[in-house]
Formats: sequence, C-alpha cells, structure tokens
Amino acid sequence: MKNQTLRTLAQIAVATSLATASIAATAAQTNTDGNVVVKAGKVITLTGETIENGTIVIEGGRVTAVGKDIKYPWDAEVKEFPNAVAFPGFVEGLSNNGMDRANENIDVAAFLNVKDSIDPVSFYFEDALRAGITTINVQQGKDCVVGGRGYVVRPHGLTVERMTLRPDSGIVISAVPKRGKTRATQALALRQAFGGLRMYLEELVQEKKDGKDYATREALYQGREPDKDSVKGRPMGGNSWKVENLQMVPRWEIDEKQLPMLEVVEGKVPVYLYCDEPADVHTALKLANDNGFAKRTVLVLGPECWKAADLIAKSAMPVILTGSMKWTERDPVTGEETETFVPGVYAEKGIVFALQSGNSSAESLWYQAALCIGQGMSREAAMAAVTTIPAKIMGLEKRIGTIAPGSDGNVVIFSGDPLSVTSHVVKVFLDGNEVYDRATDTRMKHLSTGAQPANTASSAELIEEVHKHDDPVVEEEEKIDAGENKKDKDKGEHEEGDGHDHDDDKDGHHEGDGHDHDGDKQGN
Amino acid sequence: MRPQATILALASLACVTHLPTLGWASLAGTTPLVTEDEDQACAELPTYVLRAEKLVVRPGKVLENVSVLVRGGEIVLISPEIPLPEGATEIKGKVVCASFMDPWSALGVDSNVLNDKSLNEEARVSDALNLYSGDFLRQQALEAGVTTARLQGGYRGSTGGLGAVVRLDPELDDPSTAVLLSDANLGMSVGLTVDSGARLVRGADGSLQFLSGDEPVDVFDRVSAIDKLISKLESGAAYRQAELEYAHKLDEWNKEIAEQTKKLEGDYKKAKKSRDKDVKEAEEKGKEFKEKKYKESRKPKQPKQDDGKAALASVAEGEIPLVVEVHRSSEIRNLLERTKSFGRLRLVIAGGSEALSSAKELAEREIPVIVWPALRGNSAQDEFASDDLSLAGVLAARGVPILLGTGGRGEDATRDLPLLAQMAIGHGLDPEVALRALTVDAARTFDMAGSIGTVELGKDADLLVLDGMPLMPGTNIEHVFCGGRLAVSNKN
Amino acid sequence: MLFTVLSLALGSGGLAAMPVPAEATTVFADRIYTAAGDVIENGMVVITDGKISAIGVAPNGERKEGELHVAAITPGMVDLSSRNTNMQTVEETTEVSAQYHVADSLDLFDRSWGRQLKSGVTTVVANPYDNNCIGGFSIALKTGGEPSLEARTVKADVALRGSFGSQPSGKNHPARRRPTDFYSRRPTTRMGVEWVWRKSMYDALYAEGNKDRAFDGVEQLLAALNGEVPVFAQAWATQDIRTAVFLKEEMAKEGKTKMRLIIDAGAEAWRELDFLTRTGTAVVLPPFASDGRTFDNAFYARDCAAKLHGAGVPIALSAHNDSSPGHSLGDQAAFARSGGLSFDAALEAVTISPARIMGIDRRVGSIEVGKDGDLVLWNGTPFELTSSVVGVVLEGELVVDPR
Amino acid sequence: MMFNTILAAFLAVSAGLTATPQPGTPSGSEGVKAGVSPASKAVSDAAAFTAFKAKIVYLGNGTSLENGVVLVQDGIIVKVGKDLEIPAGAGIVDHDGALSAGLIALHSNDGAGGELNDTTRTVMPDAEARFAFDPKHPELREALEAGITSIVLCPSSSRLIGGQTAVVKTSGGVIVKPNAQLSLGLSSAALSYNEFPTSYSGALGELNAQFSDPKGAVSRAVAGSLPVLMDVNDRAETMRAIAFAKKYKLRGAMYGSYWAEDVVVAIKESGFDVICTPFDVGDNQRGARSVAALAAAGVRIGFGLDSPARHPASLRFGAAMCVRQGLAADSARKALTGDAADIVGAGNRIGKIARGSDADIVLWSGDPVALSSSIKAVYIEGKQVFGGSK
Repeated sequence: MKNQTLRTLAQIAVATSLATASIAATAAQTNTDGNVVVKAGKVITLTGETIENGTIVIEGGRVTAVGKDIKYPWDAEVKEFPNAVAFPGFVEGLSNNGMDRANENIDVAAFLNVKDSIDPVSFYFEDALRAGITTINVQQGKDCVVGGRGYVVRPHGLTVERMTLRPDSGIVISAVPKRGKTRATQALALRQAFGGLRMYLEELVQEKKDGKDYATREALYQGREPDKDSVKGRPMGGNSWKVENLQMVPRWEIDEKQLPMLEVVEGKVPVYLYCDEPADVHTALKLANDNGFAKRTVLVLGPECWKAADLIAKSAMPVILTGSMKWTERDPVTGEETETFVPGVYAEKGIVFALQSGNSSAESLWYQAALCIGQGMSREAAMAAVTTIPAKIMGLEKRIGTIAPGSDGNVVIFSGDPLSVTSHVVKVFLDGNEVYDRATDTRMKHLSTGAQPANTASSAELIEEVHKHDDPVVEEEEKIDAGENKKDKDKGEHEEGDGHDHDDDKDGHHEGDGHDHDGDKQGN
Repeated sequence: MRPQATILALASLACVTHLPTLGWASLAGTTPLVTEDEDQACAELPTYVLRAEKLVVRPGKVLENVSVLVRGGEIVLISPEIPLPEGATEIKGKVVCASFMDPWSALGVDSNVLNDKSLNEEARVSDALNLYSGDFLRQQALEAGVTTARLQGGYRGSTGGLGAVVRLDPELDDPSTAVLLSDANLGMSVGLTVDSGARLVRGADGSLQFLSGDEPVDVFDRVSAIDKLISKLESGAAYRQAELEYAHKLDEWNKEIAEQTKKLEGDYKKAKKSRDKDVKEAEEKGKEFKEKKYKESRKPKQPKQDDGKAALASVAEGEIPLVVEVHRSSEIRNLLERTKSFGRLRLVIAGGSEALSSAKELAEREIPVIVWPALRGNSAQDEFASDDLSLAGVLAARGVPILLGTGGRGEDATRDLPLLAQMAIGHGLDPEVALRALTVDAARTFDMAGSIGTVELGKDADLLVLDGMPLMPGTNIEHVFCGGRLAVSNKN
Repeated sequence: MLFTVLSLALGSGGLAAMPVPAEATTVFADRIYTAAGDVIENGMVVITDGKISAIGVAPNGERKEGELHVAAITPGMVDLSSRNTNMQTVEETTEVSAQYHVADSLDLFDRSWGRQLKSGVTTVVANPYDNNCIGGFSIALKTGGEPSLEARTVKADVALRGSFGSQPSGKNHPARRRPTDFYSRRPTTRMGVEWVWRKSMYDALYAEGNKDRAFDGVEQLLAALNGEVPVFAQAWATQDIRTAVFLKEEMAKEGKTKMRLIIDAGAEAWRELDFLTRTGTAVVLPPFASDGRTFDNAFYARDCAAKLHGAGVPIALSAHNDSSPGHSLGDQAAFARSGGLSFDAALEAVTISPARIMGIDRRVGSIEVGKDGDLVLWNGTPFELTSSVVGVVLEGELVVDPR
Repeated sequence: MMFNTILAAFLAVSAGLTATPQPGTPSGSEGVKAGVSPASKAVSDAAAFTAFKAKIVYLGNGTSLENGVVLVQDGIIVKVGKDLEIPAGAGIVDHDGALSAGLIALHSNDGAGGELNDTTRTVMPDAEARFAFDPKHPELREALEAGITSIVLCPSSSRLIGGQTAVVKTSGGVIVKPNAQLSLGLSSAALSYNEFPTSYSGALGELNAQFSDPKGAVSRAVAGSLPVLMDVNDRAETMRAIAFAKKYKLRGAMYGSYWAEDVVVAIKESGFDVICTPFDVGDNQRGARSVAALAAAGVRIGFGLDSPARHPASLRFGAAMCVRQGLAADSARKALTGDAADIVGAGNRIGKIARGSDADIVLWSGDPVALSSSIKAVYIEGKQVFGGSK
C-alpha cells in the first residue's frame, strides 16, 4: 500500500516534470523496473576482461550476470547495441557541483548536510549523464574550516532521496585558507575547532562528575545509599586524544554542532581534506594525525601539491586530484620553464589517486583520463583513476565502477572507445533503468549543431547564457576608471573571447614579464 | 631531517625559557609528522673537521689555529689538535665564525600572512611557512651566510602573532624540522602607516612613484594603539593571576571537600539511623517525608580558557619577548613610559627610526632595537621620515643594544642582511658590534643562545668559513654550514 | 621518468645556442601524415639544411640505436590567430591604423612563442591586438629559432588586420570619459564600427584618384582593396560575419573585385554558409567552447568546422595562444573531429589549409620535398586526446626531443 | 674633439706619474673649461695648492696608485703621482685611507623637483633638463653625503623624445655639460593608455617620422654630435632600440640593464654604453648578473640612481650587489666614476683623478665599492663640502 502510494507520487512527479522541466529530455525513459538485458558489441567490465559481443543481465537493478552467450530470462527486455561499447560509467570522486551553493559562511559547519542543498534538476547532473558519469560524490567546497556532510548520488532522480547512493558520505575539512583567512588564521581556526571540541567534552564530563560527587555527598549527608553508577553513554573511540569518562555523558546530550566533530575524531566519518599548495599538506596531515582521522582521510589536492608527493606517499592516504593536470613553473634564477605532469608524479610514487573533472560535460572524466594516456600513463591506470579507484575511495567498489555480478545495474553505452574524442554517449542505464538517450537529448543537439531546443526551459537557459556572459564594455570601463594600469593587464585580455577554463598556469600572469622586473622573483 | 641533537637542544631550551603551557598545546605542539629514526638521521650527516687560522668563538674572543669537530650537526670538540676521524671531511679556512641570524625577516612566510590584519595573539607565523617556494631565496641567504631567521607576520595590523625562528636550509621542507622555535616572541606594531597595496612604479622622469596612495594612520589611533597594547598586557597579566588564584582556590576547595566527605562518611551511620527514624515517623503520621538539605560552598569557577591571553601572560611575565615595531620618537617614549610597570617584560623595539631620542632609557633598560638599515628614498612613508643609515652606529655608541634585521616585509631582503650590516658599518657602526648583532646578540634576544650564535661546544654547527674577518671589505664566504650540513661550498 | 619533467629552454639563450646541424635530420614514424594527400606507413622524412629533402618508406630491417622513431608525424601546425600580442601592439589613438605593422611591436622573447612551438605550432600569424577597427599589418612567423624578425619571418605584411563586433567599440563611451581621452570619440556601436570601416575604404578609394586626399595608411588600404593583401577580420557573431561580407560585396560594386576577405574567430560562421561560399571567404575558427558560449554572445556549434568544410568553405582552426594539454591546436583538431569533421579535413585545417589561406603554403603546411622541415612528432594517432605531441622539428632542428 | 681631450687627460695622468712637476699648465683642458682658468693664477702662489695624500688612490680608469699624492690648484688637479714634490706652503690633506674621484649618478633627478616630465607633448627634443635644475635643492646635499659629486639630470622617459640631459654638480650649482644626451623613450614607459602613442608600432612610427626628417636636436643626434640616451626595459625593447639606432647611425647609451644578460652580444655589437637600472635590497639577482655579464663582454657601463625616489646610497649598494655577482671591483669603481663621465662625454672634466680634471674628490676609509667603507670627506673643485674637520 505504502509502496503504491510512493509510486503514484513519483508518477505524478514524472508527469509534472515532463510538462515543465528541462530534464524532460533525459528523465524517465522506459521504466523497466530495473530488469533489462544489455547486449553490446564490446563490454568493458573493468574487472580485467573486455568481452566482445557481450551480454549484461540486470535484474532488480543489480547486475546478475555478464559474459558472452549467457542465458537470461525469456521475458527480459533486451537492448542491443551491436556496434557500441558498454561501459560501467565514470565515477566522480568529489564534486562541488549540483548544489545550490557549495560553501557555507560559518567556520565549523559539520552539522550541515549537502542533501539540503542538492538540486536534482541542476543542469550539472544532466551534463554528467551526457558525459557518461554514473556516480558523483557531492561534497561542500573548500571555502570552509570544517564543512558539512556530503552525499554520494546518481546523476538522476527527481528527489535527493531517489538519487542517493550513500548518505553522509563524508565531511569536508580545509587546510586551504577560507576567504578572509590566511594560512596562519586557518590553522588557528582548525586548532580551535578540535581544541574547542575537546574543551567542550571535558567540561561536559567534569560537570557530570561534579554533579555525581555532589549527589554522593548529599546522599551521605542524608543517610541514603548513593545512586549506583549508571553508564548512559559510551566511551570515546578513536585513536588520538580521548576524553576520559565520556561514557558518563549520554550522546544525545552532546550538542548537535559538536557531535559530528566527535565522530570525526573517533574515526567514524570519512574526511575529505582539501589542500591547495604543498605547504597545506603538512597542515592537513598534522591535523589528521593529531585528531585521529588519518585513516579515514582522503586528500583533495590542488595541482601544486605534487611537490609534497613523498610526504603524501608516506601517509598512505588516497588522493583526489583537482584542477589542472599540468604544473608549469619558471625557475626564478635561470628563467627556464619546467612542466610537470601532475598525475604522473602520483603514479610514480605509487599513490592511490582519483581524477576529478572540471565538470563541464565536454571536459569531463573521459577527458582527464585521455590526457593522462596522452602524457604516457597506461590505459589501465588512467581508466582506474576515473572509475574503480574513486569507487574504492568511497567504499563503494562492490557496487560501482565495474560491471560484475552484484554491482549496480549501471551501464553506459558509448558509440566507440569511451576515451576517444569522437565517441559519444548513446544511452545510460542506471540500476537497470534507461535514464539517458542521445536521440532525445535536445541540449546535446543544441550544443553540437546549434539547433534551438524546443521547450521553454531551454529558452530560459539561453537567457541565462546572455546574462552569464560578462559585458566586457562595462567591465573595461570600470577598470580604466579605477586608474588601473592597462599595461599590467593587457595580456589577460586575450582570453576574453575564450570560453575555456584555462589550465591553471601559474605563470600565466607573468607572460608580459618583459615589463616586470619582479616577474622573476615569483617562481610561483 | 633535523638531527636529534637539535631537538634535544630545543627541548632543553624549552625548559630554560618556560614556554607557556597553552591549553591546546598538545594539538599545537611541534611533534614531527613523520617520526624518523633520529639516530639514523644523525648518522646521515657527515663529520667535518674545520681547521681555522682564526676561530671567532664570539665577537671579541678569537682563538688562533684551532680545529672544530662537527658531528651529527653539532660542535662536539674544539681543540688545537684534532686528528681527522675516519670518513670525516677536512676543511681549512682562514676564519671560522658563527653564521648569521636575521632577527626580523619574512623569508618563507606566505605574503598574505605578512599583510594579515586579522592576526591575533594566538596566531602563529610558523603555521604560515611555505617551504615549497622560494628555495632559491633560502639558498641565496645561505650563500650570504644567513642560516637562521626570526619570522614575523602581520605588519599591517597591530598584532603580528607569535613569531618563529627557522632554519633557512632549502633542503628542509617540513616545518617540524625547519622551525626551531614556534613561539619566539609576540609581535605587535604601533603607528605604522598602512600600505594599502600601493605600488612603486618607475615614472616618467625615472623617479619612483606611487600608483595609489596609502592610508595614513590617525594620530589619535596611534596614541590609543599604545593604550590597547598596554591593556592587552594587563589582561594577560590578569589572566595569569586569575589562573593562579583559581588553582589556589581549587586546591583549597578540594581539601575542604575531602574533609567534608571524610566527615560525612564518618557520620553516615548516624545520619542513616536518624533518616530511618524520620521516615518511619513520617509514615506513621501519614505525612510526607522531607529530606534534609545538604549545603556546601560553591566550587570555584575556572577562568575561561583563552590562548591569546595565555600568550600575553607569558609576554607580561617575560617568558617570551615582545617585539614592537615602532618608529616615531613620541610613540617610543610613550611605549617605554607605559611598559615600565611590567617588571619582567622583555621588550624589543623593531625599526625604531627615531629611537635616538630615547637612547638613554633604552640603554638603561637594556632594550634591544632591531635596526632596519634600509635604503629609502624620499617616497618613504612618514614613520621612516628620519630614517638614517647611521642609526645603528649612533644607537650602539650610546650603549643601546642593537640588532640588524631586514624589516619583515619582503621575502627576498634577508639575503642582503650582510650587505645592510656592512652599510651600517660604513655609516659608523662598530664592526664588532655589527657582527655581534648578527650572531650572538640575535640568538640571545630570541632565546636561541643555547644552540646558535657562537662557536662553542654543544652548539649547532651553524658556521661560516671565510677568507677574512666577517663583514670586512674583500672578505668572501667559502663554506656555510647550516645545522651541520655543508650547505654552501664556494671553494672547490 | 616518463612523467616527471619536460624541460625546455624557452629563453633566447637556449634556442639560439643550439647549433643548426650540418648533416641531415631523419625521423621515422609508423605513419606519416603529409597533408599533401598521402599517408605513408612506416615512413621516414629527411631534412637537409632546414628543408625537407626526402620522404619515403623506411628501409626494412632492425631499428638502430638512438634512431628517432615515433608513432606518427604531421606537418608543423599553423595557427593564423596566435593571439599572443598585447594591447601595446595596436595604436589606439586612431581607430584606423593601417599604416602600422605589428612586427614593430612584437616581443620575440615572450615565452608564449616557445610554448606554442612546444605544442606543435611551428608557424603563426601574429596580428595587431583587436582594439582598432583596422589595426595594421599582420606577420607570419616561425615560433622558434633566433629571436629576431630576420630569422623568424615567414612572410611580412601577410594581411591587413581588423576587427568587427563589440571589441573595437567596447571601451568607448563619451559620456563617461574626459573629453581629452581618445576613448570618448571612437565608435560605440556595431554600426559605428562598420561605418569606420566603410568610411576608411571609401576615403582610400577617393584618394586613389586624388593625391590631395591622401592620408596615413592609404597605400595599405588600397593594397587590401586591390587584393594585394587579404583583409583578415575578427568577426565572432553572425551579424559581424555578415557585415564583413557585405562590405566586401559593396567594394566589389565599386570595382574592387579582387579584395580578399578572411574571417577570424568566426564562431557563428555555421549560420552563414551561403554568404561565405558566395564570396569565397575563408574562416579561421576559434577554440572549441564546451558550452558553445564564446565572445560577442556568439554560439559556437560543435559541428561548425564540419559544416563549413562540407559547404566548401576553406577553414583553419586556432588555439588562441593556449598550448596546454587539452586546449592546444592539436586538441582543437580533435574537438573538430568530435563535431563531425573527418580526420583528413582536421589535419588540413591545422596545417595546409591555414597555410593556403594566408598564402604561405609554398614554405609551410605540408610534408613535401622543398618545404620547410617543420614536423610534429606524436606518440599515437594525432588529434585524439589520448595522444600528444612528443617532439617538434623546426627547420630541421629537433627543438623538442621525444627521447 | 672629445677623443682628443680624453687622450690628453690620459696623457696627463701618465705624465703626472713620471714627469717632474709642472704646476699650472693643464694642457688640453683650456677651451673646455672656460671660466675656470688656473693658468691665469700666479704659478708661484703656493697657497693655492693642496696636496691630498692617501694610502690608495683610485684613478677612475680602473687602476689605482698606492701611497699616491694628488696635487690640486684652484680646484683643478694639476698633478697625480707617487712621490710628488709638494710645493712649499701647500695645504696637505693626509688621509689614512682611499681616495677616489667623486661618484657620478647617470640617471637622476635630484634638484629638479618634478620639472622633468612635460606631459603636454611626447616629442620635445629641444627641451633642456638644465633649466629644471635648482642648485639649492636639499636633495643635492644627500647625494653629496653619499659621495656623489655629479649627477645627470634626465628628462622623463615617458616621453618619446623628452629633451636633453645635463651633467651638474651636487654642490656649487655648476653645470658641467648642458646638452649631454638626447633622451628617447623606447620602453613601455613612453606608451600611454589615453594619449598617443599607445603602442610600440605608433611610437616607432613617430620616432621614424622625427628622425627621417630631423630638425633641431634630433638633427644633431643624427649627425652624431649629440649622443642619445635610449630608455629600454626588456629584451624586445633593447633589440628594437638597437635596430632603431642602427638605422639612423646613432650613438650613445641605453638606460636599462635588467634583462641585458640575454642580449649581451647584441648590445656589445651596437657599440652602445649601458646605464644600469638602480638596485634595491632584495632585488632579483638577474639585474646584477646582467651588469656583470655586460662588463665581462666589454660593454662600457655606468650606474643610474633615480634619486630622490631612491636613497643616494643605492648607487654604491648597486655596485656592491654587482660585485657580489661577479663584476670586477675595478670595473665597478670605473663605472661609478671615469666610465660614467665618459658615457656623458664629460670625462675630460670629471670622474677621474687625472691632471686637468676637476678636483672632485672623495676620501674613504677603504674601498669605495665595499659598503663597510665610510666616507670621510668630499671635495668639489678642491673645496671641502662634506665631512671631517673643515
């Protein structure tokens, strides 16, 4: 009965969305109730074998069998793609997208949860499907001290609940100074966050203790038997600092703002620890070691952090690489320019790493993996960094990242090699349900041929496009009025016609260094 | 990879100077991240025998024809004759002396932190070390003979946080080994013109011009800045007092309670009997039984933990020095006057462009002035108006203890500390005083004298081998030892 | 080892110091894409004195130690819109500055030349910065070699550069400026920009027959009108592309039928196939934009290159000075392929096609005997993101060594 | 003409070292120094003589003389030698230290206020910096105290053709050379954002227009009688300036040395002298390295100062930084004195301790390029203007 109601509600929601929302194009194709058989010219399982003319059997949303010429229920719905490649889909190990806003203002926001911020109809999720991404770990941004809790979701569903693969998938802590802070004040804030927790707990215990001692004395005075010790809480776990006798305090008496922090120290929650620069890594590791969450820590690293690779390797923490994959630096003495291929360094040091995408569907995880191969990494390693490794980092390796019996029924059909620039996603099945079909993807059609999408939501998108595009006239005016020296910014103007997110070439600002004596000082 | 010896030295230093026990010290401490086998780390540092025609033990004390044995990063023997141990390297030189320390530097500190107005008394400059950039600057500093520096942040705010003493070896990229002292001092400033991102550009006529102006600090702000500084120190002192009082009261209370408990335990049987009786009586009369109320004095309340105030307390008690950047004569005078009441305060003046007018008092109270003999043109900010290259010389001649520093504004200035010192000599500073300022005096002022600053047994091997007396015309540095590592060798 | 560090001396010192080898440079490859119609399997290219002296199938047998052998070779790539020139390359005090040459303003010590070279772009056209309606003369240059114009010039004064759209008028705003400021007088609208173009052309036409009406730049404008040099105009959006084409047609009516037009950054050229084919206009395309959004609100459809090619419009791709992995010119060819352009057409669009468009195809653009020895060496199939440029040969000199 | 006088001055030095004293006949200096005519004074007036004895005398040409004596009469050096016979009754300054010619700051502003940048037009070749000179300005005193006895006032390099530079003394209001160089702005400093020129193309176009149809001072520059001072910053500007100078056969000096390291050969071939950009504490060592490389290649160098925005002591500080980067101390001393004077064509009168030169003398405790040396006294034209007991 209850199920029926839910389904009805969902159907209504589907109907509504068809009428209004832009996801109409991709949402709710044929509902197979998670039972489907997919046949493809090639099945890349990522379990070590690639099957020519393979068959994938999905029942109840789970893969039950995969192989060549295998049997499947006679009444199963069969989808055949004889000229295409079936693939388990890419896994985004960490993303700040798909939320209303990625950052909270308050320093320590561990009591917050991204589920309240995730927007299921965000274009981001639609783009993710289009790029063949089947799983996304949505976490808060790095503009925090301690951030809220993240969610692992599928990029499809009308509510966060329906998208969710794993709730409370981790907490974000940042060694990168948040806005308005510097490295010194950020470190201080981090120390205070955990120091504050400890002080709070100790006070709590002391209060309990004092109260109990008083009660005993009162009982003695009155001639009563003192109350027996009744342990209502449990002792503090974890392997760093501990507050003795915490079991005196029932957990529900602990402030909801402090409780998630306690769980971090007890090592119960995965921690995503942001570092932008190598110096941040020291701050981060020290924090993790001192506060007992080192074993649950995933480092989320900016490009320059490769310089601390030895330290990272020693820590044995898995890492997620964000930003540019190339680090360019000019020797401040000789002026010689050196380029470092960042994932290569991690590969060489044996560090377990996942790649993260810039989140534009055209430059998504396939793109990162392809560039790695272009730079000389093995295909297996590059592919793992966008599939099985992020899955493992999330602890979901049995469910996602591969096509194997028992894994979620996620299959992405590519027109060819998933890492080729000429391939595209034809269809996506999530939990055995078809959720994306290129043939009906109007936005895709718009991007590739300029065709105008028919529905109103996409017109709204076009309007948004116009607004998003900076008005260069006004901007330039203001700059000049502010008396800014035009010579300093002339180089930057090349890029105004350029929609790309440029690789974060640190040196980029000094290209005109002929006029800038100080240019050389900054190796940066 | 810092040798054990230095860590021990640090530990002993900590004992000597009574580092403040901050509430979260266990979280903030300097435990190395990656604990290495220290003995092995020591073993990796080669052994050296330095044979010196002249050994400057400290400025003023010179030994002739002696050898120095450096092992495990430390000076383990000084003797006229030391046979060369197996595997050791022999280095001959005309002069051996302690390497230089820049007591006012910014080398390795994030520039954001240098400008950070929001630093408070708890913030630590050591948190802002970036040992992954500017290696070449550290290398150049070493080449110039500067092996250690005291770092100071926040010159744009009134408080610069806790300063740090670091070793400038570019091989060290872990703060836990590079930082020798993470609370070398508390830094403050009074009356500085706030540089609001003004940039110097070479203008039309070749002169340097400001692109955008700077905001001068209001005169009344400056006056109240000293008030604020004093009231901060007072609050620190009061905090310490309150803590002590609390400890005392708590002790008394605990005693009292223990006695009371003992008494209550003794009286328990009696109380039980009477209670049973009362209960029975009440029951018989069908009345409600009323418990007797127990009374005891209130437990003393712990003052609210405040690491900022704790740091101020240790400053007020002279456990760590207070470095105040101040330039104008009126403000220096005011500061000296107002700090008189803090008997144990170890005040250090940084900058002190107009310190001459208070020379007498500075000399009497033995307050060191870190002179920044910088070359400023006429576009300098107003607090540097009477900045004079002869300041160090004149102050020293009046008996004021002086140090020489590079001002803590730019990372790259530290390399030029010896040039600045020479310039101060050229403008009247006694060469021996200058050398002392760069070595033993700097170390002593910031509690590093136990490990650096002189060439003595047990000290860290932070040494220079030169072809003439240090800071003299024509003298070249041949070798530089930094923490026992031969970091620079110009002579092959 | 493979990953760590690719270091390249980009300063003058490094490049200048390398001696030009007296003997021949020989490179072997599994496949040589000549852009001259042939693909040679297991081939070799020999370069002598900076010019290609032989191309052919490699002799069978064992590979020798130290032999330069790569997966694929393409010609050195040509980028007609190098965009590494700054605002100091255009004289903004007048909106028409046809008499000036960007060559006078170039900084050949700038690192971006070396970066482009390293990404496989061996020839570029440097244009005056597009803040003027008619900015001045462009120059075709090699991206490496001795940092002097003598050594690097492929063809001087290769085109008269100008700009349509919002950029030339973008900064002008009489109401907000001091009256002495030149930004208070230039066109503030698209029609104003077009008017400036048309006026200067008519002024030149009048001056052609009447020496009293001569003005600075008249010779240069006439050279363009008479087809001696092409007009190379930036026009991102469809309206600006149309404006340029209309202007060309108007001049044809005035008898200047030889005027040649090349559109740069024609993101919306896919909307105007008829205009372009009708006037024989070539188009240089801007870098791929993942969301289609480009400058001047132009929508850059991913199949733009394919559509233009299909309609017979000569096309060239450009990376606009971005040489980073995933954004370089080779990657632009890859993205053009994802929009449906064939491999061969993509190859041509970064090599021989731009060379032909700019009239420098005698020297560069394809692997043919007698042409400059500029090669790009790849570690896999070119124009896939899974491959990258691992080596570059510039006039016979191995400036990036894949080994 | 210029070469003759330099040669003469040179001969005078060598003559002074060997020949018997011949006071009062500074050959080759007449005509150049009208107004000061020592020959007109009585030869036997011994009171007019001052003898400066020093442990080491730096002659300003890269050489030195131990235990030298410099004989000065009426503000002019009349003899330099080792064991000179000192005329009876002559004043004697016996200095236990070093003696050098007064230092020369080649690109400076002291005493001109803000009067060197005329923003109304970018081409004004016939403007003369000497008319901006205020001989009583207090900044001159600061320069003097740093051992600087002559400075070269330069019109703003934010003008394409700013005018003519002037060599003046820091005491006494003496103008040593009124039309020393024609100042040309070839760096980005000459480009504006809101007036002509905004581009290098425009700037070069205008310069070509001026030089292909030369008038006034420009025609003197083209004719070779007026050297040019070309302001450059980076390598491209340097190369552009060299090409421009070559086109019009100009000679003179370039101001801007920071990037020179990479283009030493081109600079050497151009025959231009280089005036080094000033140095500051913490400056990148490339600048100092470049200066050392130029000197090693045989390019004549001098030091700019850009005071009063910079402290006058920066001049020596820069030299010391360059010495640390490998510049020979002799070259550094020469660049601060004799070569600097020659660069502005005033070498016959200032910058050298040589017969016939002005007695602009600095007494040092030690080597002038060692920063720990202090200044004991400064003399301009024989008169003590700073230090010691007067």
